[in-house]
Amino acid sequence: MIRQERMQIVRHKQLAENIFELTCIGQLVSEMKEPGQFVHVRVSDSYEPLLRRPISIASIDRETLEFTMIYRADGRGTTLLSRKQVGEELDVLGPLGHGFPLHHDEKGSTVLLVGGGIGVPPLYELSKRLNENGIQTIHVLGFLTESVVFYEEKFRALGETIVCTIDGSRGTKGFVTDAIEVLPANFQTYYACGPTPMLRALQHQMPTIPGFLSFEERMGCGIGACFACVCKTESLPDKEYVKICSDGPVFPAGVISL
Amino acid sequence: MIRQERMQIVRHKQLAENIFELTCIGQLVSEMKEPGQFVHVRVSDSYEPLLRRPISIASIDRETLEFTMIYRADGRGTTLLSRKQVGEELDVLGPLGHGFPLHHDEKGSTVLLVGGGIGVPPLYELSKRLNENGIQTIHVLGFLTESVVFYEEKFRALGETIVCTIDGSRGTKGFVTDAIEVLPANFQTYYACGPTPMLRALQHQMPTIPGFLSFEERMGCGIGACFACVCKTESLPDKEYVKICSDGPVFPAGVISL
Amino acid sequence: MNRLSVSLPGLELKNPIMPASGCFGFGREYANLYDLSLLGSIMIKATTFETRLGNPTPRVAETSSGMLNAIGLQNPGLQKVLTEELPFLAQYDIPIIANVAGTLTEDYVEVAKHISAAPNVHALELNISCPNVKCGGITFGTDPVVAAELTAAVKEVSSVPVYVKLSPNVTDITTIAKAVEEAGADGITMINTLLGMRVDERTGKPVLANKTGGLSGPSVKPVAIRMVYEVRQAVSIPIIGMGGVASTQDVIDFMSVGADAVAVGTANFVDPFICPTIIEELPDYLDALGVAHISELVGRAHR
Amino acid sequence: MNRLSVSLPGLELKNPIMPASGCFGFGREYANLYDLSLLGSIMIKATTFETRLGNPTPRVAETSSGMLNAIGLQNPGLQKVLTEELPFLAQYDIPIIANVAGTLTEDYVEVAKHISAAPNVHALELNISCPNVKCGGITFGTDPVVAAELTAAVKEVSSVPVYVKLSPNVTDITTIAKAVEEAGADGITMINTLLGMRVDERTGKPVLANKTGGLSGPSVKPVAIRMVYEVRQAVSIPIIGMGGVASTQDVIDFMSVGADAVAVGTANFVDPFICPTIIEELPDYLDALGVAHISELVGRAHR
Ligand SMILES: Cc1cc2nc3c(=O)[nH]c(=O)nc-3n(C[C@H](O)[C@H](O)[C@H](O)COP(=O)(O)OP(=O)(O)OC[C@H]3O[C@@H](n4cnc5c(N)ncnc54)[C@H](O)[C@@H]3O)c2cc1C
Ligand SMILES: Cc1cc2nc3c(=O)[nH]c(=O)nc-3n(C[C@H](O)[C@H](O)[C@H](O)COP(=O)(O)OP(=O)(O)OC[C@H]3O[C@@H](n4cnc5c(N)ncnc54)[C@H](O)[C@@H]3O)c2cc1C
Ligand SMILES: Cc1cc2nc3c(=O)[nH]c(=O)nc-3n(C[C@H](O)[C@H](O)[C@H](O)COP(=O)(O)O)c2cc1C
Ligand SMILES: Cc1cc2nc3c(=O)[nH]c(=O)nc-3n(C[C@H](O)[C@H](O)[C@H](O)COP(=O)(O)O)c2cc1C
Ligand code: FES
Ligand code: FES
Repeated sequence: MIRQERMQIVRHKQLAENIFELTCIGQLVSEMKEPGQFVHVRVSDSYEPLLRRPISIASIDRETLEFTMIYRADGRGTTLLSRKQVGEELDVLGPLGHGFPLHHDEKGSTVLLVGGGIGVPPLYELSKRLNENGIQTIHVLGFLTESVVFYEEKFRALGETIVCTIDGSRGTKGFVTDAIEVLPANFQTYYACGPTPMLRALQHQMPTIPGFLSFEERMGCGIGACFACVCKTESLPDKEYVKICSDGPVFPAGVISL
Repeated sequence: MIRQERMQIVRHKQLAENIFELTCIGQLVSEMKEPGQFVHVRVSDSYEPLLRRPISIASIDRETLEFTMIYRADGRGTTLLSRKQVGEELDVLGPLGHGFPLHHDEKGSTVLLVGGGIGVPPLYELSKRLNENGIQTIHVLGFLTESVVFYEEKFRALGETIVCTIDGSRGTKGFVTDAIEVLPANFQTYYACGPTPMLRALQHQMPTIPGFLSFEERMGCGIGACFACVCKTESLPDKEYVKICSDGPVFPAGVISL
Repeated sequence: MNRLSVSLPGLELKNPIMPASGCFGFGREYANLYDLSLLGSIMIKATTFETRLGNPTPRVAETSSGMLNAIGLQNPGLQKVLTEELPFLAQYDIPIIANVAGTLTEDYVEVAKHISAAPNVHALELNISCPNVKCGGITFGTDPVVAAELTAAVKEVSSVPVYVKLSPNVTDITTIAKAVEEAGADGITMINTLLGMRVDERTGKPVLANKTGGLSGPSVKPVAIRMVYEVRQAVSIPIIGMGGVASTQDVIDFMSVGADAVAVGTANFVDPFICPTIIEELPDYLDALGVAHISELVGRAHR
Repeated sequence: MNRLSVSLPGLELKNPIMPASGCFGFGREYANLYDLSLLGSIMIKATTFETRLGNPTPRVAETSSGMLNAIGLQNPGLQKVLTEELPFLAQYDIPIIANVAGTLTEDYVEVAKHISAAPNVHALELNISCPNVKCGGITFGTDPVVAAELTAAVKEVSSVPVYVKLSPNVTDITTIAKAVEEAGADGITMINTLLGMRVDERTGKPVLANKTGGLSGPSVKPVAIRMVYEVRQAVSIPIIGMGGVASTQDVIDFMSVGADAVAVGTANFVDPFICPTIIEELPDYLDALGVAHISELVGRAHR
């Protein structure tokens, strides 16, 4: 069930250049089920900025009722978010949308997780859960440059992890697709989150491998009511469009026109 | 000279119901000369609320470069102001306007200071300075009710102090004019700050005694450029109107049409 | 006594609060969050005769205390609204206001005829003011003669009262208001969005795929308040006011200048519980103002 | 090379930044804060033939990300502006744009004739769009024929180029823009304020003594950007853009949609140093955009 809650900030720290990790506690966490869902965060009680910001759930601890987001402080809203102090309250609406499927692959199989920039965070909870289910994960994480790399060790603890940067300042040089090119193709499925050009390239690169892609679009309501975040579909016979916020953000590869 | 400075908040405490005392430190204080001047405060870096808030200077310490304001957290802007923490910066423009004259009365004379509600604060610096100059001050301070009374002891330390509340919950019951009615008329001049109806009543009550009144009006710029805060004058031959922010806020009794 | 009840042509409202068209879909999403029967009414998303896919994305952009949208009337079309959406809403004890849109007069007439026959549709809202569609829509809303003709045509076929939704993008909104009143409108809803644009910081190009979009949210409230104030003096039919409502105080303000009921749009995105929260808070506000029934506040700015 | 210099009819500007009329008086107050020669120009407060006392107070009211004003063209009158204000400004090395207002065409013509002869007045800004005066002002700005006639009459007597300031309170701003261009306007300045209202929370009555006022500040920027974008496509004379500018980015945005220079109004009240701050920051912004001269940004939204 979707809830709105003024959650309490219990940890807030900078991970990399402009990249922050924010942990909140509250009942809302008990509703969080699927990795890949997101929350819609109000960064200010004022009308400026007005709209909520969609941020992926990066990890969930249902025992302590804590969850973590990782975000880039870039525009006005996320910069304000980055100034919030531990102990302050945060108005969170969530969990929203449909995440990655957890039962697509069988125990013992190997899957590929591909993240680009601030698309990396939701893959962390996904990887944890897949590994819990006995599925091996290979992680390919693409970043712009060394200074914005985060969670490398955390992913390494869960499985093979290849970091690549566009300028080569860390890991292999190039795009995630370059790294995948040289990867032994022993994975059954791929799961990806990142900028649309990356998703497009992946779908093009792996046309025959089942994939699940998490999309981004500018949002209004975040719950499916305003038609702000629609995407045209390729293949759904009954639906010419889907809403990223409520039908997604995760869709099987091939569904969304790219 | 008028300056704009991001001053540091060094003390901030609640004095009475919704009444706060805020002390800032900064170079700007060295420009503060006359009691009765005010500052124009930006309560948020956002555009909402947009405009600055005019607040009187309640006391000045040019040695420590600290000054104090006392304000009522009432509307949106002052409520936000009340949430500011010690150590935070505050965008202050000032000192603005012309305050009370310090050399109108001779050493040894007795004067009356009349404040109403949040009109009381500027009289505190005034009283200190007059007393420093060897002038005796009688203070009549009017408040709505006991819970919003502040600075009673501070004024008492400077001279005779009569507090009155409209509901009689503290001091004498009634308006400041009721208290003045029963006062021995041994003062040469009166100095007043408070709501316009109070100023009008005072001017009416003491038509033959010289007085100086501090006015309030909604402001835009606070420095005389926008013509938001004008008042019609009664008696200035060359000026049909004055600007509260730059010509005032203090005017001799009789100047402003009341 | 229900201190909040409001009686308008076709509409017996428990309270004067309703979500504005396009900001609440057909209610399904908010029905997951609270009981829709709490609301006075719901103004459903604009319905056109055929299915509409709307504009390309991005469709929204944030502005200072507001947002721009260029959804472009995306909706499943009359048939689906009649067979799927309205029946879903029938389970809630509220009258529905159906927002009707189109390109040509015939489109409006066709939709109005059928949708007004749905049992839970108690009023129509003629959307002659959507700034995000190429033809129709906005032009109807800026020319008093065309607006009046459309109103008359729809009145003829509608089996429920017809409210006309006015555009703020006009030189004199009272002319349009008077024209639709004379043409038989039972009420006015106002305002739709102000036409605006935002450009990308880096490229300087419009952020919205549609280039321009409709401005809504708290930033437009002063314009909406002024227009309701003006129209209240120009016509005698009821007004449902909207534009930037985000708090209980905003509702009081709209009623003060002459709105008989108030719709909440953009604020639903910021606080999805805003409508029930306002409804809950209203009685305390009435107490503070010393008012027994909310209708006493209507038009007090003019007294 | 001066990367910020802009050449407009009558105006050789060091940079395209100037305070908007009514938000800077006649410069005296800001002259206490910084050297006015830093500015591209100054648009002085509206000047009328006779002294004007303006509207009763309250004259301003805050709104979400904006403010309403109803000053009512208070100014000392043509004579004093000629003998006291303009000579004061002559000590600064900047061309002045004189904002001209009136009630009848003759008033405008009279003021234009004399004020355009002042040595430091390099252009006129015809204020046909002030929403806060009873007659004249706003009506000139909403009727293309009247606007054109006034423009032609003023052009005839003015010894400097004439810019016409447009009102946003119209159905189609391009019609007015085209009309004044055809009538001989040398440039357009836009936008003046949007007509709005705020009511008192307790009484429900208008806060401003004048009841309605002009909305300005960041909340109106999307409307202003859209209108400059539209007018840029409709006319070929230069545009000085304004409406909600409060940052260097805002200046870039206005130039992107087609403004040749940009005026800053309300933001001067929020940050009295905003104009020199923007001028100082602009070169860094040009660097970040990889642009050698600011004029390269003009109209890039249309390319
Ligand atoms: C489902 C989903 C999950 C996301 N998860 C994350 C995450 O885990 N970490 C993270 O750092 N970012 C994430 N994003 C992107 C994040 O929402 C934007 O970076 C953020 O909204 C930008 O806000 P701002 O205040 O910094 O920027 P501003 O420029 O102030 O934003 C202005 C407006 O544009 C919208 N906007 C701007 N950029 C984007 C974008 N890329 N996608 C959607 N809306 C945008 C904002 O929400 C706001 O309404 C996610 C986006 C979506 C849709
Ligand atoms: C010269 C001067 C000195 C002042 N000194 C003090 C002081 O020492 N302590 C104190 O508590 N108050 C003082 N005030 C009043 C104070 O400025 C207002 O109470 C305050 O601006 C209200 O802001 P808000 O955010 O609480 O209210 P809001 O309702 O959010 O204010 C909205 C707008 O109205 C203006 N406004 C509202 N009330 C007033 C008012 N009474 N006078 C002027 N503008 C108003 C605000 O500045 C703002 O622009 C003074 C006012 C003036 C003009
Ligand atoms: C995303 C969005 C979609 C809208 N769709 C419609 C619509 O379909 N029909 C209509 O009449 N108005 C539509 N509107 C306008 C609103 O109903 C309302 O008139 C306007 O937004 C002003 O109110 P607000 O400031 O409370 O949002 C839409 C507004 C938004 C923000
Ligand atoms: C207090 C105030 C006074 C104004 N006076 C005038 C005026 O005298 N003449 C004029 O043409 N515009 C006047 N304007 C309008 C501004 O010049 C400008 O067009 C408008 O405020 C939009 O810009 P902004 O959002 O940057 O303030 C005034 C605006 C304000 C806020
Ligand atoms: S954001 Fe409103 S439908 Fe997706
Ligand atoms: S507040 Fe602008 S002139 Fe006084």
